[in-house]
Amino acid sequence: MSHIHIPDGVLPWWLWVTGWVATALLLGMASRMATRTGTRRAVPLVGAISALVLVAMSIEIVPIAYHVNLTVIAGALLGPWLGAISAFIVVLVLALVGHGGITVVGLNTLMIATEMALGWALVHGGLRLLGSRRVRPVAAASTIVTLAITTTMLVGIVALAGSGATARHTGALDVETLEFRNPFSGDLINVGLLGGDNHGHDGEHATEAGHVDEHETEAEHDDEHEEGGALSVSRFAAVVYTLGPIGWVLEALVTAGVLGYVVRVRPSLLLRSVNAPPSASARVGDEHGGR
Amino acid sequence: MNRHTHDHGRLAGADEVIRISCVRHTYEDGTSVHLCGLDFLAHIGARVAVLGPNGSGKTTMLYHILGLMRPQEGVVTVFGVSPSEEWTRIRQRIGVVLQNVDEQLLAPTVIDDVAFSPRQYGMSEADALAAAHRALDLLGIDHLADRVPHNLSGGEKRKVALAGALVMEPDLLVLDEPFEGLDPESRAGLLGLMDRLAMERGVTIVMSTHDIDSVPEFADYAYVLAPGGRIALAGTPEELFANADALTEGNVNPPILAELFARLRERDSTAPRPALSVAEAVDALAGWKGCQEPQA
Amino acid sequence: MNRHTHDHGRLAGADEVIRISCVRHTYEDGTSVHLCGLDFLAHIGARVAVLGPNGSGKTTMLYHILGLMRPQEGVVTVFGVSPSEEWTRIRQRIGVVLQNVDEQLLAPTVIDDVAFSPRQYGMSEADALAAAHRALDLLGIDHLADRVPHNLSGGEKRKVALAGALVMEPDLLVLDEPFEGLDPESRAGLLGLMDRLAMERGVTIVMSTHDIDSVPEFADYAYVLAPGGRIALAGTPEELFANADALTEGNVNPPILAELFARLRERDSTAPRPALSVAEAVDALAGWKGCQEPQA
Amino acid sequence: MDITAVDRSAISGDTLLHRAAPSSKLVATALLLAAVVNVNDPLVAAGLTLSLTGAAAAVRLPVRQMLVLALYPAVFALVFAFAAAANVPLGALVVLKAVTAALAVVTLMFSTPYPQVFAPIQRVTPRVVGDALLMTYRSLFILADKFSDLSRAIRLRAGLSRRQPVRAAAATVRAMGGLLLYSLDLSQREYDILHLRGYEGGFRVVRQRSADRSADTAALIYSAILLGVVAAFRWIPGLAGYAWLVTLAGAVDLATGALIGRRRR
Ligand SMILES: Nc1ncnc2c1ncn2[C@@H]1O[C@H](COP(=O)(O)OP(=O)(O)OP(=O)(O)O)[C@@H](O)[C@H]1O
Ligand SMILES: Nc1ncnc2c1ncn2[C@@H]1O[C@H](COP(=O)(O)OP(=O)(O)OP(=O)(O)O)[C@@H](O)[C@H]1O
Ligand SMILES: [Mg+2]
Ligand SMILES: [Mg+2]
Repeated sequence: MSHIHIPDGVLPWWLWVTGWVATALLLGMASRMATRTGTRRAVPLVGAISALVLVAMSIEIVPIAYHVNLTVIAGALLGPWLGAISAFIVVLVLALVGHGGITVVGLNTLMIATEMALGWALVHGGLRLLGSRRVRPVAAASTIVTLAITTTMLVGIVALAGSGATARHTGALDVETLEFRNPFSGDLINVGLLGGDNHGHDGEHATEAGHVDEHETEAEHDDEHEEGGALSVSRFAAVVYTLGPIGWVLEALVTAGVLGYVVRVRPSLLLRSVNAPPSASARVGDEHGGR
Repeated sequence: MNRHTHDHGRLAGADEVIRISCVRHTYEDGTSVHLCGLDFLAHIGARVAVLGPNGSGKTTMLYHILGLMRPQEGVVTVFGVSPSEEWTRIRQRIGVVLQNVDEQLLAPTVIDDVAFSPRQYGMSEADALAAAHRALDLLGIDHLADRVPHNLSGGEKRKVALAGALVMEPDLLVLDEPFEGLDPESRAGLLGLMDRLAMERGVTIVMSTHDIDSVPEFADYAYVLAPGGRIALAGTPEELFANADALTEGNVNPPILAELFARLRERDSTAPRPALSVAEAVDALAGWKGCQEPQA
Repeated sequence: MNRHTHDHGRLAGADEVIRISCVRHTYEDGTSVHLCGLDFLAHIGARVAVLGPNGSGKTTMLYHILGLMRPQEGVVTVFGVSPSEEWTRIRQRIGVVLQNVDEQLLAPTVIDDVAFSPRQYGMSEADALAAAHRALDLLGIDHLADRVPHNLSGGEKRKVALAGALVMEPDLLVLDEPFEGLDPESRAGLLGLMDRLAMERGVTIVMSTHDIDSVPEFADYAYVLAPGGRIALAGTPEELFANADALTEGNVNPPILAELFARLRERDSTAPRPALSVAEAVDALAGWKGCQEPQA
Repeated sequence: MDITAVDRSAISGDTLLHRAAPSSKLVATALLLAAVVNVNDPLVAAGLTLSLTGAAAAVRLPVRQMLVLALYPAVFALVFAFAAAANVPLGALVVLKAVTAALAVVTLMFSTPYPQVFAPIQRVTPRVVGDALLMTYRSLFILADKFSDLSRAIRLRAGLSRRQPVRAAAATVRAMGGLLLYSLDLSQREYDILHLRGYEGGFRVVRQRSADRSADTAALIYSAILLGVVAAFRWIPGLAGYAWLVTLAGAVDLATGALIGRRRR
């Protein structure tokens, strides 16, 4: 997930206020579109998928603390409008439980909503084109393309903000530090998948410390930056585009794995929405054939 | 809000609450449940148990009663209307607790959850809260009002869900395996409550269960589903459990006491007629020992 | 693998599989479970039931046996080692089915799921599949091999989970409420299977349950937890259920038959001693009546 | 990000702040955020951070846990600061802003049950959004339980070993697929329940009233004073030289806060 980690009160106020305004407009439109299929259907679906994304973000896939985001999957299941709502909820909950960045909730929502909408369009377009048997490659390719595009968007925002040092992580790849790290040190759920039982957190603070150290050396390069001035968009972009792909590939593998599993176990899930108009993808949870 | 006026004029009897007649449901994967054979009927104030092995279609049947599924064949009527089509007309009269209670507590706090339906039905805020507190009181859990559902124990969750189902003072209560995971004491408490609801308020109760031993205590009438959904047997618990062979055919084990008496009779034809509660059984056996006439 | 030696040697006898001694666990929210009072012991080939009301700590105790929790106080040993510290040393010898079978099925098909552990332990593909088929056969569900676990009925899911637990031919089987949601027939089938495992293979079985009536059939030995985790009572089912008062104190209802005989005795002191299975009860009652000599 | 810890403190805690009305706490948090956005002197910012921590300690909130949470944005702020800030004081300002803002929000979340925080948000957002927000939080706990069940099962069935990271990862991905299916089923069942219980849109939450008026007043006045100080130092140029006094005051706040907190214990 593209997630701008910018402290509160640092970004120019016009930028984050614009973010909030745009998000408000987006949410207004999204809720109008979503309620066409019925609020009653949308509410539990968005709730469950947003919760899933939040839980997934706290799961470590690789011991080096790579965590997934599932935004492409969430997008594919929710469609663009419900996806926008879900993006807002996910970002807001993160900000409220100590992730920081309450003021940039607007901007982050826009980023993730875009990611979900792209994921939806690409996965469904790809499946329509190639058929459901190719769900894995379709999912993987969609994820990579989606992340590449949102990363470009991020570079754009950075350029707008006029600061070359916007930290960002794609997947959990922190492009600034060239390393993978898990931002959710105290995990949402206390399950150390690979380590001992309830004592998996100590090691992570150590990586955090190491993380900081690396920046001290890096900071020297950035000394030429003036406050809020002299952006190094080109350098930022170079770093993002050389290192981002590792994160994209990991996310793509996970997305392909999860969607592949889902299609094998319950084929109707994606297929139905492939043939349905966009708004109908909101009815994906409908398994009982009743109302 | 108790509607005890029995004006459900229809073809069928005036006090008929539910009727299910040869309903078929085919799931997406092709599994078909055909609720046919006998008709399922429930009358006002009756406590009806639905028995049957795993996968026989108990939950499917309850979903039809609740209008969550539309019959592809056959007829379902509840309070004289088709629940899948006119649910809004009858929903205020029906309280529901399904199998996964955890997922049924949707509101952020217990009191909000119990007050959920009254508010949605447009009751004033004060009335809704008053109704919610009454329902909590009825179950003896008013102290939980401000708690958050995910911190409750399984038994407490079940009670809160039940309070949410009772808050509109329904005429019909539908419960899917309400005893699952409950210890004997909680189970006895729940049985007592259902007794009171049926006796004092004339609430019709339909419940599915595997807990055969509590059926005689709880139910006035029971249906047994065979695999595939066929409604194979029906009758009062006494009638049903007296007929051990038919039960076994229907793949339902009779309650322990019924089995005991049936086998005793095989051994000794003077043995008393099946008793279904421990107290009755003690009387019957003591009487039998004394070579008295078994009480009817 | 048959260890049928029944010399319950004291002090960590050679055939002691599990020992739990005054273990305390405090959950993050401050709820404390103190598994003290009597020691919990399980010997090779024994079938041990853990009883107790909701929230008394049965699951907590099983989690300690499985090394999922580290005792903050007291001692847990399984096969002579501390499970929370040396789980990898003993895990191949332990099969587990926890309460929610749904979450224990991990693979897209049944056969993959059952072959999960063998593959993880590095068995060759052919061996893993052979072992999986053996386990499915043992449970009589080889026909399900290619099905998708998510579409199975509750009872079938439980059997698949059990096959997954048995595939490594464990010496110890730990089951948390294995009968929940099962119909009587599946339950009887499961009981029979556990009997066979214990008898033929000397597998030690520890299981928690609310289904008191099946305890005499299933268990050699039972422990009763009181609220808070205290291990209040222990004994063979006969010993336990003869003592109705202590049971009621421990908040456990005795089985129906035990209750019947206890009440019969109150009424008439010549009544026979409690029988725990229907067959025994019939014999006892018939004998009492004086129709026949009770068989020894 | 340990949601259960936040939730536990919010629900079972009993501090002065728990007794204040959620609306007052929201306003106070907004004032504090305004202060954070406007503060432009690292020494004043330090004073802000210190006195906020002091206040949390004084009412006996679990300060250590809260600081751990606030540390997460601090790490990212540090990244930002090293890259963007021209000098050390400015870098320090960036970090302090991040920590203080996070601390303000975390203080709110640690002392207020989530429905009371979300309900006001729900009132100003479209129905679907607000209801889905409340539903998300409820589902979060159900799913988290589910996932810990899943990973427990994987663990017991030897799915996770350090020696086979690829297999472990594959098993985890499967678990996630299972979780996805479960959450879709969950949403279906929740939909059924909403339907059965007559949902027409619009969850309502009983508003929690203040249990102690003085707590509301204290929270509001306290944050207003902090905002006032920040504003004064921002717009009255003559004060710049005295910013160290604010830091000092913050330190005194922290010390007294810690003392009061300990005394009450
Ligand atoms: N969503 C579904 N998709 C496909 N088949 C289903 C679905 N739900 C139920 N079934 C099938 O329909 C049949 C009836 O299921 P139902 O859940 O009604 O049984 P039940 O009597 O409630 O069983 P249990 O005692 O296990 O709860 C079973 O064969 C089951 O496998
Ligand atoms: N994750 C948890 N956090 C806090 N308390 C817990 C947790 N799990 C269990 N408890 C508490 O610990 C006690 C013992 O719970 P446990 O699950 O072991 O009971 P049990 O005997 O298995 O109950 P049941 O028959 O309902 O399964 C209960 O009071 C319960 O509320
Ligand atoms: Mg069912
Ligand atoms: Mg338990």
